[in-house]
Amino acid sequence: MMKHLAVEQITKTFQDFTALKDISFSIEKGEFICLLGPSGCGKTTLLRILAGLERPNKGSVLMNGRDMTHLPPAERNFGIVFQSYALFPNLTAAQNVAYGLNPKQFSKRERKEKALNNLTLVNLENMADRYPAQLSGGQQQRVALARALAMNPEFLLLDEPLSALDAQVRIQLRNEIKRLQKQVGITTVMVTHDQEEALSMADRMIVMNNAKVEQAGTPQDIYDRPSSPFVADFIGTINFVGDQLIPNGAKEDIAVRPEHVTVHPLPADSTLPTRVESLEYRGSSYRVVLKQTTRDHVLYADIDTDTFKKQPITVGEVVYAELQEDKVIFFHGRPEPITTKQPVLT
Amino acid sequence: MMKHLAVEQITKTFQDFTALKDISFSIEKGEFICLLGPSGCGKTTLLRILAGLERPNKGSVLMNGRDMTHLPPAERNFGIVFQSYALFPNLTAAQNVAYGLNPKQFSKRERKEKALNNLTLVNLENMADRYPAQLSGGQQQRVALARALAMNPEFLLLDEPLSALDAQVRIQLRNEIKRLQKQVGITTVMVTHDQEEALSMADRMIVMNNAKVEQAGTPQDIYDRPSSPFVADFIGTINFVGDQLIPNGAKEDIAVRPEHVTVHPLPADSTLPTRVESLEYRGSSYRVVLKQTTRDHVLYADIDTDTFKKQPITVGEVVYAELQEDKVIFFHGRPEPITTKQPVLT
Amino acid sequence: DGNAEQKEEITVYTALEDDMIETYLTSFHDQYPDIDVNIVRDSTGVITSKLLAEKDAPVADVVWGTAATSLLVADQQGMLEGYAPEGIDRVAAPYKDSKEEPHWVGINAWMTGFAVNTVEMEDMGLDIPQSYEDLLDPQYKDLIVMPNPASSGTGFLTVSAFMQQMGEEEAWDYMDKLHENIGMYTHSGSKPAKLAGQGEYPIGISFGYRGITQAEKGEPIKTIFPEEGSGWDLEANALVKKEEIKPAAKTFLDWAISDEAMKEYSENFAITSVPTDKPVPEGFPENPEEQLIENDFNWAAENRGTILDQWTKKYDGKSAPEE
Amino acid sequence: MISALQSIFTRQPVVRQSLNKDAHIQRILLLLMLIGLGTAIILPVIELLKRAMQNTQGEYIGFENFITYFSSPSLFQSAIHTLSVASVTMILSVSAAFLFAYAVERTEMKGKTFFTYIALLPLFAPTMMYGIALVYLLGNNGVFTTGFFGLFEQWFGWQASDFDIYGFKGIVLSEVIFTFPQAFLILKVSLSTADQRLYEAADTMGAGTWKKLFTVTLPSIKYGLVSAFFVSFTLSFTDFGAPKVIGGQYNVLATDVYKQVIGQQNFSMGATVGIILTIPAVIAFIVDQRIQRRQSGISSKATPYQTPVNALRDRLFTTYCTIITIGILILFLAITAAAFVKVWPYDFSLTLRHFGFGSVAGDGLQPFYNSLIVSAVTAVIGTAVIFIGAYLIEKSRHLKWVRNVSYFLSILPIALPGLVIGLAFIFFFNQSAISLPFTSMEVANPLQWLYGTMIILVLANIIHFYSVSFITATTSLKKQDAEYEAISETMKVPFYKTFTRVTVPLSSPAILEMMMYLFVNSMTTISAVVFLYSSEWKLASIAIVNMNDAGDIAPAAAMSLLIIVTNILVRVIYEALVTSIKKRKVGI
Ligand SMILES: Nc1ncnc2c1ncn2[C@@H]1O[C@H](COP(=O)(O)OP(=O)(O)OP(=O)(O)O)[C@@H](O)[C@H]1O
Ligand SMILES: Nc1ncnc2c1ncn2[C@@H]1O[C@H](COP(=O)(O)OP(=O)(O)OP(=O)(O)O)[C@@H](O)[C@H]1O
Ligand SMILES: [Mg+2]
Ligand SMILES: [Mg+2]
Repeated sequence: MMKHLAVEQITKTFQDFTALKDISFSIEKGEFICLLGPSGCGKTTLLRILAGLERPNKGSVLMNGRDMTHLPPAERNFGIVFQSYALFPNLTAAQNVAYGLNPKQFSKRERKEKALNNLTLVNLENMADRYPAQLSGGQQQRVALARALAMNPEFLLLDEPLSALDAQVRIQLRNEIKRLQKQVGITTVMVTHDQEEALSMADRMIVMNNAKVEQAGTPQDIYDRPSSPFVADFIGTINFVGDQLIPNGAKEDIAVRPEHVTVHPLPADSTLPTRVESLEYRGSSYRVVLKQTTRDHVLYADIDTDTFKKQPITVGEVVYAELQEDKVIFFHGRPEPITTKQPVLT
Repeated sequence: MMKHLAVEQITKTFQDFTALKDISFSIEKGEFICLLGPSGCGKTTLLRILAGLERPNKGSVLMNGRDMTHLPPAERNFGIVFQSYALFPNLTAAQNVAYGLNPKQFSKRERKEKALNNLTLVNLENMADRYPAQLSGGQQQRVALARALAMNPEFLLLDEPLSALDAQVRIQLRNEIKRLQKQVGITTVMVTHDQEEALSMADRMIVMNNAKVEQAGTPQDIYDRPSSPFVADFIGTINFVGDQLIPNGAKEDIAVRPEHVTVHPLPADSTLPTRVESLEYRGSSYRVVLKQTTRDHVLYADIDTDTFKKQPITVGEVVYAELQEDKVIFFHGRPEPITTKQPVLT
Repeated sequence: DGNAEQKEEITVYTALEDDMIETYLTSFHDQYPDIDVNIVRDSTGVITSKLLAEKDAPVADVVWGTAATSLLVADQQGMLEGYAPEGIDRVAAPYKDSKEEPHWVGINAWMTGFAVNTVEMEDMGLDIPQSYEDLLDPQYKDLIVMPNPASSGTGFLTVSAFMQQMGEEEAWDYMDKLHENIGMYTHSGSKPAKLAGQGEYPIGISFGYRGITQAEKGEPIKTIFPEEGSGWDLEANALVKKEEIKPAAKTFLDWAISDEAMKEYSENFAITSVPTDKPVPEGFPENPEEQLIENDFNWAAENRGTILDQWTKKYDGKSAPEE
Repeated sequence: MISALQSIFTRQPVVRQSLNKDAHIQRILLLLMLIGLGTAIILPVIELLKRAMQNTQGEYIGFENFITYFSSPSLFQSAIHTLSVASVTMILSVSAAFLFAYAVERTEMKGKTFFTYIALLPLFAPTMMYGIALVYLLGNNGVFTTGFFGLFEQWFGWQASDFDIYGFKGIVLSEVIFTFPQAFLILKVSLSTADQRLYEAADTMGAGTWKKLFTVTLPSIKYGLVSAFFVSFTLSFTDFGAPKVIGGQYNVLATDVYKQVIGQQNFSMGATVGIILTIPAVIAFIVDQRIQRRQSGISSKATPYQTPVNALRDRLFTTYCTIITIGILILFLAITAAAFVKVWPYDFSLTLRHFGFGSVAGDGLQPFYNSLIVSAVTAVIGTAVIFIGAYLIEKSRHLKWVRNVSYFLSILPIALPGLVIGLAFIFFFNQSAISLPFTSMEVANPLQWLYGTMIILVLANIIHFYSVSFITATTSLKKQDAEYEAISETMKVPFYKTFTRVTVPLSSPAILEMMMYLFVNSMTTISAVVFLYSSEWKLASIAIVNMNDAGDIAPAAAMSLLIIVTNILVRVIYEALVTSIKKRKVGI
């Protein structure tokens, strides 16, 4: 099957350091992909290889089945937005947007018009004559977006486009980018290291770690069925409880999210006796840190404020934690000897 | 009554700009206070006035009833940790911690011992001989903390001590700071602009805006009973619905948090018909953006993932939003003509 | 203009004084308007080292008015071409190379003289020295300036004169004592006179002409020719050996010993290689030739290297002011 | 640096990209730059090394010249002299400059701009000028030595005294004045970037003034101090102008080179001394590279320094700066006076005759005009070449090894004293055949025609001042977003368009600074060009040395004055242009 964009076994090393190792994945037309991973895992490098700005040691990049690994950036059809925006400070917003439009191909009037159209797309038509220094961070980001779109690229690459912005502007721009992408219908790859951003924006996420792809899938897939302890831990908070549920079990084999830990005042079947270590108020919920009374294991539980108020608990109190059986994640299949209904309370 | 630390009608101007206006509050011994507010509202300036690094135009700072507005920083007995840590890069961790210990008062051995003790307090005893550049951001921050504590100050002032750190380190250090503060029992004022941080760490919060104190109180108080629309909006997400519930009502008079909006597939008493505008997956919950079908008002609702999965909704669908009556916030008292049970569906 | 193509250009290296060159050349330009003369003027040492440095690819066509002892060094490296300019017979034997086609021809001789600042001497209550012997008097301690023989032609001829007059041993002995009174050795031969003129150092061992012209400009300088006789050297001309020898170069050399040229030289120098009817310029001894010592150029050229080595080792730098 | 060089040899195979026109042009330019730098730097230096290992007859003799050098007492003494001059200069100059820079950056003293300009004034003069001025002031018959020509004695009964200015003292004084502005500039920059929070942290912990000085201030300018020490040491170690004029019999290495080559035609020994002259600069170069690498690890989140109020401190520093200012101004006054006075010190009537130069340098004002032309050409061509070179190294993504080697060659000249460049150039450009390095082959020298032309002077100046200009260009380019080129490339915009439309406009202040720097230094430099000038292209600075050699000190002063006035004028124009650029362009 011919994919819109396919990356095949890309490997990239810097001196003796391997930044990317056998990376393969593919993207459908019109998809919004988030490339997520901890700092230094190779996200930017991958994006630059897609754009042709960096050359891989091995592997290929296919576009509609055509190998374009050997093409220089100018002959691929990618629009890029960098974290730093890279707007030309001595050109106005409109001039920045029109920068890539070939004077041989478009008349001056056409270039101006195209620039304005693209600025209108990002709601900045009335800022056309401002210089970047006269724009806010969010506005600069949008000009960069308009500039990338002005070339009518087939793909849009975004490298942490929001990370330099304030929390509020960031959330607002998230929606703007999503809206724009759907409106233009452009296939987009966005790099981020913010899991919330990735979860909320992506059609599909690619989680990377240590130069490799850890998991690719929809946000729901990845949150609910992480394929590895790394992914589970990196996307949201997680309790690793393997060693608590299986004798001599590996701690990281079994995991459960804090919102799937419930707390009872009295012991019951398959509850763990714990002492409340600390309480962290978070507005709509409390994060409770529990320590197993018999051992030194810590367990996080999230209790929403309403439930908490009905049944308040205090630091030092002994409570009984229950792991919601159907939400427990098993990384290596459900082990035979034990079910969550009979936790080992050693 | 004699307060441990009291700030009375502090005013501070820079040229014609008023950075602080008539600020008054007081702090009990051993309390952990978070000073919260948007950028530029005067938090740092206030902290610097407490430390004696800046002189107010008016007002006074009292410590155990004693006016110390005019004392230089060295005579105040404050430990300070700056956002940038301000560690001396040419001194080792231990030398940094011992910096303020007077050679006349303590022998070389004593100073070394004290430095090590304080480093042990922050779990860095084995990093004593490292230079700041050889420490991670979080470790540097802890050295700065140890240095501030080494002088046995009566107060600890922290200016956004965590804002320069990674999300994960930040959360870890939050706990560490909280633990340390309780262990040493030191009265602490911490500046932050991260509401989550403030909610989870503070015994009491002081929310500032525009050079003034907006509200002071426990985190729960402030989240549940914000005294002004500003506070409500600044701490957590909020829907202002005054104009939807009262004819000609002021929008900002009545508010409700997204987690207190529930969504039903069928209309009922006091529900608002809305169309699902967009869905944002957040792991443990979905943020649903609803648009009232009859008007252009947007309403945010948070639905936890489990509930959502039982009753999935899709973009474009018409659903009925219910505001949990007991959670609705009225800023100017509950208005007579209307209750939330009879929303005005114009 | 039309005859621009016919213009010939020659490069002339010279160590003649800047202020002389312009006047001298006037008559050449009048006679040969089609020849462009490109003058490279520097001190004797610099001109010599330039010549030697360019041995592989000489730039100069002609050397004009440069110390004969230095030209002999270049000649020993085979850099000079023999040429007998027109009227060579008028030049007396001691003033030209002895070869059939002489490799160098002198134009004038210049000799050592002391420039003494009378104002400063009077201020300090000192006697004006009249002989080399007088210079050794302790009253002149640190007041005498002399050119460094390693870089200055005047310096070398003075030292070479000591050697030839006193014999080597004696000369070194004399110079050891003289060294006690020297305030500074200078790079060029005229600087001692200039320093005397400014009163910076009251006595400068220089060449006669220098002091005399300065006195004309109003500086309180008296020029003394030492009783024992003066060391001297020739300003000489030579043709540089190179692949293409320009006719204009020879024309220049012919002119350089013509009567017109000699007349100009005699304005500044008491002794020209072709005698003129001009009176001896004011300030010089009545009978200048008698002031000259016996001078063996070949001996001087041959021993130049060893003398300078020795001299540099003994005096250069050693007399640094105490710290 | 070293790791960059290593990486040249350990490259992994990389997928090849087809090359478009842009890539071809960039590769050609990169190779041209490498060939140019190699020819202008490496080949001459190799030639110099070869000469140092030959006797006067051109036979290979290994290190014999060095052995001769160190075993001949008078030559060896020059090395000791040079070391003493450089060490004392370094200490005096850095101390004076530190106090001055501290006054300008860390006090509330009035007139900071004025004092800054005064401190920079010595940059505009050739080093010979300080020597000449000192002779007029402190020479045996100088203004101060004679107590204003006996006036002091008349008025106050103050006796004339002997300063013994010719030699060590004179050289050191000149070198201190010469290196003062350089040290001042470095320290000023270091002191301007203090972290206020460190001072506040120290305050809250009760640290006093001295404790803060030693634990905060000095450590924070450590690198600046080290580099100020190195710069003043190497500059005074290699300077030729001042010892030439005021050294008297106090021989130093630089004048030795000159004497060996010019006086004794001993080129091998000249080359040998030249190499010895290069040692401290090479050490400084290596240390500096190391320090810079280590320094890059430290990130600073500094907040700007706020000067505490302290009137006494301000008064003390004002007094200090005023004294230094008077000292500097007196030198310039002395030169001005000398240039206009008829017969110093016997006839003080004013005259313009020293500005004629007719009777002294032979060519009237020609050397001055020559200097103007050479400096202007150096400024324009040098800036273009260096800026484009820096651009290619910094922004191209092609031919990494060429960029690495070129980078090294671009910063290497900072370790080459002018005299050494001059010597290496005569050796290389004046030979009729070049023997190829590492082989025994010889080819006819295609560059010999350059010898004696103006081009070789321009080339020597460009190489001599290459590194500093290169660093200016690189710093400015580094400040520009690294992604401009990437963005342009993905937008199919050719690199030269982005270069002219974005890079050059954004760098225009740096470009002007490079031009000014090259011009001013070409006007004043002597060391490289003294071996390279021809009669047609005699320069003003050479005329000064020649006139001074001939004892024509007043015209030498007049020529110095012309150079200074020109340079100040150029600086004023530069400041005006920079101000107008900053005002006009919103984006910059
Ligand atoms: N030009 C280079 N030379 C050497 N190493 C490099 C180079 N570029 C990147 N690297 C290294 O490759 C690894 C991956 O870098 P990359 O920029 O792709 O990470 P990233 O995932 O984008 O990280 P971040 O979230 O911090 O931006 C890093 O360890 C980085 O240090
Ligand atoms: N020295 C000063 N001179 C002039 N204005 C100042 C000075 N210091 C602070 N301000 C101004 O006073 C206001 C309050 O500053 P402050 O640093 O206290 O804010 P903040 O609440 O700490 O903000 P942030 O969250 O960004 O750190 C800001 O508008 C700031 O620009
Ligand atoms: Mg990245
Ligand atoms: Mg602040």
